[in-house]
Amino acid sequence: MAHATHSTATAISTEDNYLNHEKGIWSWLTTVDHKRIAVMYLISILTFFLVGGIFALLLRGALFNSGENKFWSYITPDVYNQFMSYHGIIMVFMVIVPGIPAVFGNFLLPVMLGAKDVAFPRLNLASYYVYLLGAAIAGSTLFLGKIDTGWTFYTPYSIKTSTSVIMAVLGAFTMGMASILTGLNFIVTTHKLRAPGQTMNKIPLFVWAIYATSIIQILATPVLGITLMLLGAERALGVGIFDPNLGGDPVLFQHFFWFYSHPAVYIMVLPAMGIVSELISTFSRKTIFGYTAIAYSSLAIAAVSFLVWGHHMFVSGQSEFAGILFSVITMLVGVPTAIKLFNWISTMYKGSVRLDAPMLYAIGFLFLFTIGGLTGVWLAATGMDVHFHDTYFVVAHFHYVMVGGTLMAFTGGIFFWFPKFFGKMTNDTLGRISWVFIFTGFNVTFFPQFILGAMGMPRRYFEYHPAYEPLNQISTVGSWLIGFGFLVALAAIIHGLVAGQKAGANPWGSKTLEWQAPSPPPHDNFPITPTVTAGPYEYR
Amino acid sequence: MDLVIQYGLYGIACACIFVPFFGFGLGPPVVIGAALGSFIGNTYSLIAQQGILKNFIKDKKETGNAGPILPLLEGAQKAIDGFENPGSSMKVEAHHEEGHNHESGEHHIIPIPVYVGVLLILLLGTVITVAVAQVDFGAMNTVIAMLVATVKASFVLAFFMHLKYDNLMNRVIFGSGFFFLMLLIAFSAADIFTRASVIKAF
Amino acid sequence: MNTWLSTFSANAFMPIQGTEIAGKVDGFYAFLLISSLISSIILIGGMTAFIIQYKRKTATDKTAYITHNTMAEFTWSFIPFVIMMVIFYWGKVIFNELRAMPVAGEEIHVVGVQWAWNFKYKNGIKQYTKDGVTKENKIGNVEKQVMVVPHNKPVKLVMTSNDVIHSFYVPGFRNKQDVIPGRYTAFWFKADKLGEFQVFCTEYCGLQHSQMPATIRVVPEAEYAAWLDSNKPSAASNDGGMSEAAQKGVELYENKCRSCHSLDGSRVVGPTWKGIYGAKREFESGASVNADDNYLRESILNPAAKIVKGYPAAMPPYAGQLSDEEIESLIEYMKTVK
Amino acid sequence: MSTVKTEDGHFHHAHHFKNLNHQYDSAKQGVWLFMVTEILMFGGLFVAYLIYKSLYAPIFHVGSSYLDVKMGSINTVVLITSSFTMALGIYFNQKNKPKQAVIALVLTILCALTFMVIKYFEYSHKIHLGLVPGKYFNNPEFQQKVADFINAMPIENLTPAISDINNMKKIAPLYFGFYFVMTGLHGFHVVIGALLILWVTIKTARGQFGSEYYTPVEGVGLFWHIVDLIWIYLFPLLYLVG
Repeated sequence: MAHATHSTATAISTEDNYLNHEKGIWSWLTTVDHKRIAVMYLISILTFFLVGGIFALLLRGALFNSGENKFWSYITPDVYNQFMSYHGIIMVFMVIVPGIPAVFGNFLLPVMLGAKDVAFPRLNLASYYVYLLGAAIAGSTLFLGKIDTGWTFYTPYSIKTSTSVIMAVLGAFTMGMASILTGLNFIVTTHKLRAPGQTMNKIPLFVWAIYATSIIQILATPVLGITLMLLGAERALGVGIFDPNLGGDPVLFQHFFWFYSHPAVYIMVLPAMGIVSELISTFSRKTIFGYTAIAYSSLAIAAVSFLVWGHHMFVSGQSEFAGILFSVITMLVGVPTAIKLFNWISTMYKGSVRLDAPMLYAIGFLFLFTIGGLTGVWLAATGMDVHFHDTYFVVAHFHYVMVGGTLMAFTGGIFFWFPKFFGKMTNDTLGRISWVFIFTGFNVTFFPQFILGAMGMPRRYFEYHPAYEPLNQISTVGSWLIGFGFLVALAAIIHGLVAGQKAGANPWGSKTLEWQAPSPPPHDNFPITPTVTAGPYEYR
Repeated sequence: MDLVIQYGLYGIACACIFVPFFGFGLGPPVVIGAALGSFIGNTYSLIAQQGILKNFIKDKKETGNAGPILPLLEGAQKAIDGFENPGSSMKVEAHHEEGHNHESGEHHIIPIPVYVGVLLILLLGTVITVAVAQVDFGAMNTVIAMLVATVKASFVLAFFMHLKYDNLMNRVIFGSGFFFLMLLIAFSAADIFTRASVIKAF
Repeated sequence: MNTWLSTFSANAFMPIQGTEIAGKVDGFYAFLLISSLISSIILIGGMTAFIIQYKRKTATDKTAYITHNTMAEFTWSFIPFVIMMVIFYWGKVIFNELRAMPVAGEEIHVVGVQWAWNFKYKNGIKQYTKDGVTKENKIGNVEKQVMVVPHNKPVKLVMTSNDVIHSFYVPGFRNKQDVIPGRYTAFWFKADKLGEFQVFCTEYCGLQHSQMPATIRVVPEAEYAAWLDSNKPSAASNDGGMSEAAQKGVELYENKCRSCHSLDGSRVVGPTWKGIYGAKREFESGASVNADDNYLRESILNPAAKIVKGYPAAMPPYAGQLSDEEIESLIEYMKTVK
Repeated sequence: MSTVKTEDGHFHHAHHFKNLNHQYDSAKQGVWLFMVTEILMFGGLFVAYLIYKSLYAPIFHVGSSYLDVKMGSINTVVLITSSFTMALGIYFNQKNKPKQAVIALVLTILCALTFMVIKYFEYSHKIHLGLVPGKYFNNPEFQQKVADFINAMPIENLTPAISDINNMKKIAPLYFGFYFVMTGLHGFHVVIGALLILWVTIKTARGQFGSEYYTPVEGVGLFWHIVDLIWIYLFPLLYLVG
């Protein structure tokens, strides 16, 4: 037992836990307990995910055929453009960016560090409400004026369109604020609140991933803030910084935007990598291979991610020199990513692998992320990207990384930590069924899109050339499979909540600190502050 | 190692402030220059503050293996000592060792006269800025104005914001802000000022 | 149906190669495809093998305690690094070729508007879309805007946009370049296959982004010269007794208005201009007015003030974008559209 | 920061910290992290400003001559003084002298108000002249001055971007776009800062701080100095460098 000093924790009765520590809805809404805030985030994010997912299904439905007779006649070009924008905005700003840090980071970071709470508990609650406020402001455009710019808000279209861009960017700005506050909180928590004996090279890899993510959130999000603020000012006053009519440069907007939004890609995927590190080690019951390499590659990815944003702009009218510069630096990101992949796979070597539902999701992550990552290298090569840029190839690539990466890990994380969250087990069979549908459906949906992209089908198209029709139909059918898969996953969660078996403190036999606390943890996480004497993955 | 980070950050912050004003055409050489400068600064700091040179000389003397360059090295060490020791008020960097003691100790309280002195320097800086702006130095106007502003800013940071007496982490955090700002400006400029001009034939 | 989509070249799923560079891109594509296949076989295959071989057998399986292996880690970071540098360099070489503008050759000007491509030749030929893109008039059966270019001769396009960012994409040439308002960007190709090549807009530009049809028709050089000659606009052709102001209005209409307002009475996005001047306008609010100078001016500057019944409030306000003189000339032109 | 003063005059730290010092260090690190985001947010504006200034120098040259250096200088002095009094506010809290601390903090707020009043006069003057961002800009004289300035430039100094005089006249309002956005965002921070100082002043007056615990004063102080720091750069960039 690595953490012998606090094995007493499990012996203590689990009667008093964070769920029943205080009663009533008001005690939830005003709680400063990081675990309750995490649960509130979980509920909000799953709700937004459902909404964003419905938009996705409608989009795929509309793309079922290319002719006049749309699958669903309600969707006209303007409605399609709005749905496309909402799908992007909801999924990016409301689901994937906050997703893993706000839910699992909030719940697990202090527990993994042996702390009683995050460094600034009230700020934590405030950031939740700021996030909800931002979501409400952005969501209000659904009823007032709509939005049809896509999630990228490219000028000058976003200056000219008659939809309510100001409200949408205000919402995104506010959610960015919440993201900054969360990141700030996590950095200070990691620096200052580690348990005695827990040095930086004894923290779990999930904490490393969240830490790297938080650094990106702090450094990148303010630039998004000023960019969106300037866009709002542009529409309200015509300041002219991004408006070519008034002397501005729309390509500068793209620079500013991607200075945030490229690192944001790593805000989305780094925490997922953290989850996968935990899952693979636990379910192979083996020490993680290359702890230091994985930890530092997270930091390396975070640092390099700030230098590569121009690869979104190879054909945007930026100079040839800048394009080549960004291309070569982008290649460097591939190295730490490759290190991580190889290390995870080596962790399974001579292990004892068990394919429970969470592990299946981790395997799914590895499979899909490998494809997503490799096609990323294609897109980073300038000569190839000129052909693929803004085609369905790009759509397929980032869905492989975002959905196949982040959402796979997110769902796997839910199944993995569900016993810790709620003290009950989910039904493993339901979990595996959901994985089969999500994994198969995902490949059926997005693999054809690689081919569509190679054939030259541009993205954000409402109507397309009839030659693209067969593959689009396969893709749409796949989206139904994914939708069904997520419904099954939801059923598994609800079933677990209502009728799940009671879980012990450590049902998976994992070694990290959070499993030494009772399930669900009491209000203060640990009855006695633990002292850490060994690394987080000591499977001997 | 702390020193390296420390001086590196200072070098980077300087580069970030100066690059735009020396003109973007000069950008790459200035960036390289700043990198070199900070490298030299690092090396110097290592030699000066960790006594590498001192130890080296001592070592050589002890083994009696003194080559012909020894007097030269000793001269250099003397020069360094001479530069390091006088209590120059500008040497914000020289005090970082103190920062570590603060994690658990008492908070440093800066006496009022220091604050008054800083206030006077800042006011003087403002007068200089305005006065200099009345004279036309051409392109140097911007450089001078930013130089003065940077000096003023570092006084605010060092004394009003207590960064001089703060721990290393907070300094790294603040420096990283400037560093990433420099990345934004450098790479945006790398695009905007290298674009090929498209000329219409008719 | 064009041949460019239905025939696939040797490389899986890439459109037919219309230029020499397209062949090079496809060679690069093949390399990427094969190297990625090998990488995924190593990664995914290794993973699958480990899952099967090291399946958990008992609840108390002992596992090996391996923390790291510096040599292995160096290997799998250095080899990918080398491969990626090769990929970078190969991509850079092709990119430089795609962007190296020819010195001699034809020059054609391209103007992107919402939602059409306009082409202009040196001798004055203007290839503007005949009608706005209507619902019946879409990709597949539309009479597309055609850019006629010579075979085996470099063609340079100087491109700009009148409103928002568009992107000029020719899959057959494997080339793409954004078209930016207030700035010129360039694009070049040397078509070595005769036939028609599809042009797409790939930068999201609003309502009818997917319906900016255009075709590049590659013809033998002699035929091209003949085409240039026969289509050369005569000096008197666009004059038709119009006042100077109205002629200016034509130019503005072509660039700013045509995509939404037809001249022949057909419905596009906004109301037609046929016989608009003096006609009775009915509004969503129930009011109505005869279209006079003041009404037309207001509708250009602030379209949301009065929305014609049955039409969407889709027009952007042009206040601050058109000078008084330009508005005058547009109204002058409207008077002539009968 | 859920620190409370108990009846015996001592402060209790929040339950998840080891001691007050631990809490102080953590809080301060949090504030510094937030300062980084402030720097980067304003930094975005500075980057845009510098890029356009180097592209369209004449507009910025003529534009800065329209600003009142006297008012700008007074505002600089006012802000620097306020930074000084803010530092004193922290000092007196460290020394357990709440009365003097309150005086210093109130002086800081007064400086902030003075700053905003002067800003108000500057703004109303500009708005009166029609020197406002693009959409509402209405001052042909300014545009003409830009054109005259370019005409007077030696030919070898002209770049393609600025030699198109009509275009330069059209985009001349850009300067005032920058002026209003940069000073507006800064002014917004001054207002927020003043409110925060008011908050710590009230807490100081109620005796809730002392040498053991004054973290909020320190944090607000850091914020206020950042506001000052940004103005130290804004002032020469907008008013003096043309």
